[in-house]
Amino acid sequence: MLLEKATVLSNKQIRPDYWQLGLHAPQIAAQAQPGQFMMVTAADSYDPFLKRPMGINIIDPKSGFIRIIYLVLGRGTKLLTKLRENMEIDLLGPLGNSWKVEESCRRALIMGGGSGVATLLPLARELFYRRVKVDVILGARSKDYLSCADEFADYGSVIYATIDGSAGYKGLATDIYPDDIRYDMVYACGPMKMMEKVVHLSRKHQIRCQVSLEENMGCGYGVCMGCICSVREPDGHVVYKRICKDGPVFNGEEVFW
Amino acid sequence: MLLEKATVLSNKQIRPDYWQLGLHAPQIAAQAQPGQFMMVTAADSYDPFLKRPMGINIIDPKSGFIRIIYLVLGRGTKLLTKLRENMEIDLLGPLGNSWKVEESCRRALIMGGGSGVATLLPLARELFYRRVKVDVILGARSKDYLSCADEFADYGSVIYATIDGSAGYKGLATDIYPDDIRYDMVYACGPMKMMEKVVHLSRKHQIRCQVSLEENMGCGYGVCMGCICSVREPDGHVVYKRICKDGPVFNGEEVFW
Amino acid sequence: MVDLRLQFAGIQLKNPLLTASGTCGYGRELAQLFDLSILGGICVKGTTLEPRLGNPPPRIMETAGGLLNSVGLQNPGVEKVIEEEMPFLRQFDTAVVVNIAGHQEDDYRLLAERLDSVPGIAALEVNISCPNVKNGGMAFGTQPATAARITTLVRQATSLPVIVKLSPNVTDIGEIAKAVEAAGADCVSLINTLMGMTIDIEKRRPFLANITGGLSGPALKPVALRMVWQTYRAVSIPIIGMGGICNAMDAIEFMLAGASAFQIGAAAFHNPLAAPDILADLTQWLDTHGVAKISDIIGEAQC
Amino acid sequence: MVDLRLQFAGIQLKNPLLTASGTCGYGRELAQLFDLSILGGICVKGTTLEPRLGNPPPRIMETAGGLLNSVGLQNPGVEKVIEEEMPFLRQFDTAVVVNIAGHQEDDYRLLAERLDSVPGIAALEVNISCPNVKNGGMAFGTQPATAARITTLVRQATSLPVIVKLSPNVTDIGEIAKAVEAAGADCVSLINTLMGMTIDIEKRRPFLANITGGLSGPALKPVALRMVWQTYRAVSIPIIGMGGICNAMDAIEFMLAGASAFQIGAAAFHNPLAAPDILADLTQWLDTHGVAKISDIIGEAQC
Ligand SMILES: Cc1cc2nc3c(=O)[nH]c(=O)nc-3n(C[C@H](O)[C@H](O)[C@H](O)COP(=O)(O)OP(=O)(O)OC[C@H]3O[C@@H](n4cnc5c(N)ncnc54)[C@H](O)[C@@H]3O)c2cc1C
Ligand SMILES: Cc1cc2nc3c(=O)[nH]c(=O)nc-3n(C[C@H](O)[C@H](O)[C@H](O)COP(=O)(O)OP(=O)(O)OC[C@H]3O[C@@H](n4cnc5c(N)ncnc54)[C@H](O)[C@@H]3O)c2cc1C
Ligand SMILES: Cc1cc2nc3c(=O)[nH]c(=O)nc-3n(C[C@H](O)[C@H](O)[C@H](O)COP(=O)(O)O)c2cc1C
Ligand SMILES: Cc1cc2nc3c(=O)[nH]c(=O)nc-3n(C[C@H](O)[C@H](O)[C@H](O)COP(=O)(O)O)c2cc1C
Ligand code: FES
Ligand code: FES
Repeated sequence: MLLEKATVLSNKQIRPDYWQLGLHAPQIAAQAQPGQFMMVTAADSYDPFLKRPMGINIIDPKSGFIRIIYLVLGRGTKLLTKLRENMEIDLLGPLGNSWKVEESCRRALIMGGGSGVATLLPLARELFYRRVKVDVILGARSKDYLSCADEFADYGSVIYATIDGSAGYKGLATDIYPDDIRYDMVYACGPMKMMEKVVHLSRKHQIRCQVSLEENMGCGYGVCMGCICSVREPDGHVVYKRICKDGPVFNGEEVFW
Repeated sequence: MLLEKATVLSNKQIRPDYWQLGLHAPQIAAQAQPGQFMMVTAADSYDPFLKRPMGINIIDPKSGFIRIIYLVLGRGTKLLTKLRENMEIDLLGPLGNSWKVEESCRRALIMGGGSGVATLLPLARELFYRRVKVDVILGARSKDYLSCADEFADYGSVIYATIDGSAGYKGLATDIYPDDIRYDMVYACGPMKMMEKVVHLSRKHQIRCQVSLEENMGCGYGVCMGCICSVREPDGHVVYKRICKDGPVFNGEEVFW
Repeated sequence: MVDLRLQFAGIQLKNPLLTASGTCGYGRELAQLFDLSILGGICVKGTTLEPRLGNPPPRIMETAGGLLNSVGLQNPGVEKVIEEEMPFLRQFDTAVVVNIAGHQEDDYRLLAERLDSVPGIAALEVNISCPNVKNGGMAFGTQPATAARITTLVRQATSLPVIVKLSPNVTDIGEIAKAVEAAGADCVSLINTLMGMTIDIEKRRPFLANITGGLSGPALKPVALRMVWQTYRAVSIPIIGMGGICNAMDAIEFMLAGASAFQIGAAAFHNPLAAPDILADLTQWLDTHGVAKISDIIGEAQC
Repeated sequence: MVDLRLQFAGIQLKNPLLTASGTCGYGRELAQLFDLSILGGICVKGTTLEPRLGNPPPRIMETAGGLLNSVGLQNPGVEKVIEEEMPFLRQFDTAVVVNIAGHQEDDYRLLAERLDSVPGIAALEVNISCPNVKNGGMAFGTQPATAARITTLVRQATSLPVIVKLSPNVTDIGEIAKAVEAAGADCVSLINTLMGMTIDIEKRRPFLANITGGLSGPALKPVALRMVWQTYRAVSIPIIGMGGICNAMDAIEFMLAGASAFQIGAAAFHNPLAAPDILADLTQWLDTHGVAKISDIIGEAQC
């Protein structure tokens, strides 16, 4: 974890509401692991006051390149769209734990929805390089909202689910969860409802799964106890864990929905 | 008074700490009179919360061009420096009264100091077009801080006073107030101390004078009663007047220092 | 299209937006920017029996997300307001609320009596919460007993609806609200400004000549909203909410928390067109969300 | 170069900057960003007798110029703090202040007794002002009598310096400060958070699961500074000031208003390096202004 002044290489709209921010941040790029995130602000002011958590979508330690894909939602992300080439931005990162990839893993399923897709791309790449066979299911509102689909295709087979049916299956990503394949691991990031469903389906098929959670954050680095989720300990006790420090990736089974 | 979305034509540093902002604001340019000001913000946020009062340095009703010269001081003006060509900015203006130029005026003295110089330039121009002979005394910390000097020279004779002696007279602008000339009017804008001195000197020489005052403003258009100064009424009573609405220009004699 | 009309505490409003006292003068300047008749109402500057100069400058200092003011009730006095400002305000189809303030308790009675028969006044707003005057002001509004006493005085002196404006500088706003309700207030409005200060570190003295000032603006919105929520649970008279409202979403929060109407104050410094902008966005939001009558959302936030 | 050392209320500090309780955990995470030994002190997360889960999520919401939190004293309990966190903190050359909080009055006595002999504690900070717990917390800090009673309990149970942390959610903070001074407090720290709330207008319910939360950050700085100013005039024990301090200038304002030292809280969310940055800028400002000893500026603002 460190605070780095990154230089903006590019910042452009790629989908309705989705933007892509390319940064030169060599120190963070050197350390970041798939699934980790950063705290980001574009404001030189006390409003917005808090930094925004953003997953890392591309990590290139060699060139120091880092990419974020962000959904424009409220004030903080709106300000991000004002960044132009060569401007500077403070990043705190890399933060949190990362997707766990086990040596024994041969085949994995990645399920992404909404802005959660972004943090799964470096995982797909990692799995690919580790010779894990990867299936990817991406869910979105419509074709226009599918992001990174082409890039995922470099690392595995990709299928889509869109609510309006404009691309792939018409419906939810979880509707096309492959019942017949014995994955070694399922990785999911997306809306809470989707992840809960994925955990449920995986449990049914006795496949382990990992999910990346979101919660409003004060600090992003573990000091404020703001970003907790309920986790069931092996002894059955439910405890609160910090998403920013103990997560954002949790074993699906331990999350108490 | 109206709220206009102006387009930034240029924004550049012209002196240490001084910037010049060129705007396309046809509606305000069509109405503004020398001495009037605008309320300006560069922030798309609640911090800074208030707009900043800024005098108008060039008014060109034909082309819709307006220019501001601003001293970078605190958070608001620092944000102004981030404006780039083609960006938009909200202006509220034109605000306040204006310099009064009497028909009978034949010869006038303009005394400007610091950031107060900016609002005197359109006055000099107006006087020039009305065939008033204009003498201008500009005071600054040093040569580097003298702004608009060349432009004033188009409208009258200009002399300088700098504290470090790097241009013109070494000392204060008020030190070289011409004792021997019977001006019809003295116009002053600059630090409070300077304007007080000008009023004092003018009274001594029985010359009328006008000063443009500054005070922290809440609204800038007369609703909050935040920006008052003490004015002595003809009957001797001291009342509070709003600088933003009843001013910023006051007769030097009526201001109660 | 949503029906924005409201009727409560004997006050009729064409919509829930009023401009807050001290932030809209007597309407003359705003009238240059938009038609005042679009407003639900306008609460004029705090009016006293005699003309008041108010506090010396500086009176305004910006803070993070807001500002401090120490104007201290500068106003021309009730007679001039009746003679010069009321005729102007009567031109508009909007509810005129006169905000009254006193140095001593009896001032409130005298003001209420004097204004009772003046045409064109929709209600009196009793300011017992101004943090910027030495005598009276906030001191009246932080003790339930005094707050109640002044409410009774005004209630007995006028047949106009009486809105009591509460101070946030208290331990328990519900307690004060209950006291003024029991004393006959038709409505409470809250919050006035929170007392704050700022220091000029170069000069080593408080920046405002009055030392302290009142904080307003979005910075204090969470505190104001909490107080509206608490007051809604403490009393059954209607509430006019305010404190940092700068956009339609803010306004909806206040109404969901229990406000029957809302005022906007400092917002008009940030954006002089805040009132028309908020009205437009509010209407659109309510329409999009299928709200038929604005009154349907009052106090509708559940927990 | 300015001498930043301070000594007051039996506490020795290498400089006036402490990190505020609940915003720096137990130091482990900040230690990854800078050497904790640069700090004047560190106030650990509010510690209770038994482990506490705190409130359900969501616990954090941003507001203009600040944030609301409703963490509700999540902590592992005093025994774990002594066993697991104190050894870590003792490695650093900085004053460790343990912030204690109870459900009932006697909890404070038990906590103070338990911590009395634990090595490496510079002082206890008695939190009678947490707005986010149902029993105890702020309820203790808004009544002079209860505040005084808890102060006495702690004072009698420990030989450590006792700092009482005051709530801003009161009508008269000077009154509470006087009560705890009379009850034996060595020092007061203020302010804790202001109670606020925010509503999710789409879901029509309070955004925070706990309904209300505590406001911190620059938004409330003017209120905090005013309270420090008032408290400085009310008591003669030293004051540790806090509330929205985000830069060296803010910190100087608090010291000029009467604070002997200051804490930074939410600033560390906006800028994780706030502590080292403020210390560097503070030193530079004091040097440029020819201040020989930091203690020379305490309470120096005149009006
Ligand atoms: C670990 C993590 C990784 C994330 N990665 C990405 C990503 O790669 N791309 C992407 O588009 N989004 C991502 N998000 C969500 C993103 O942080 C929010 O969309 C963003 O903070 C919204 O800010 P805003 O200013 O637009 O919204 P506002 O509504 O103005 O935000 C107000 C406050 O709520 C918080 N907030 C609002 N929505 C969320 C949310 N979903 N999660 C956490 N905090 C929220 C904001 O951070 C801020 O503090 C991630 C969230 C987490 C926790
Ligand atoms: C009628 C009028 C015309 C002006 N014209 C010019 C001009 O043409 N060029 C120029 O450089 N400056 C001008 N000023 C001064 C300018 O408004 C301030 O320098 C500016 O507001 C400082 O803002 P900031 O954010 O940099 O400082 P900050 O210190 O961050 O400002 C904090 C608050 O104090 C107010 N403030 C600080 N200094 C002044 C001041 N001198 N006058 C009024 N408010 C102040 C700010 O507006 C803001 O509300 C004028 C002021 C007035 C009243
Ligand atoms: C400059 C200024 C002057 C004010 N004057 C008065 C007043 O005369 N009477 C009054 O009751 N409230 C007065 N107020 C308080 C406002 O009416 C309102 O209660 C407060 O500002 C909170 O709302 P806001 O955050 O929307 O501004 C004043 C506020 C400001 C900013
Ligand atoms: C997330 C969070 C948790 C907090 N937890 C505690 C706590 O456990 N004990 C306590 O006394 N104060 C707690 N506080 C209050 C701070 O210590 C401080 O008093 C307050 O935030 C004001 O300072 P600031 O504006 O600099 O943050 C907490 C504040 C925040 C933001
Ligand atoms: S956001 Fe502060 S602990 Fe996670
Ligand atoms: S700034 Fe509001 S009246 Fe002048």
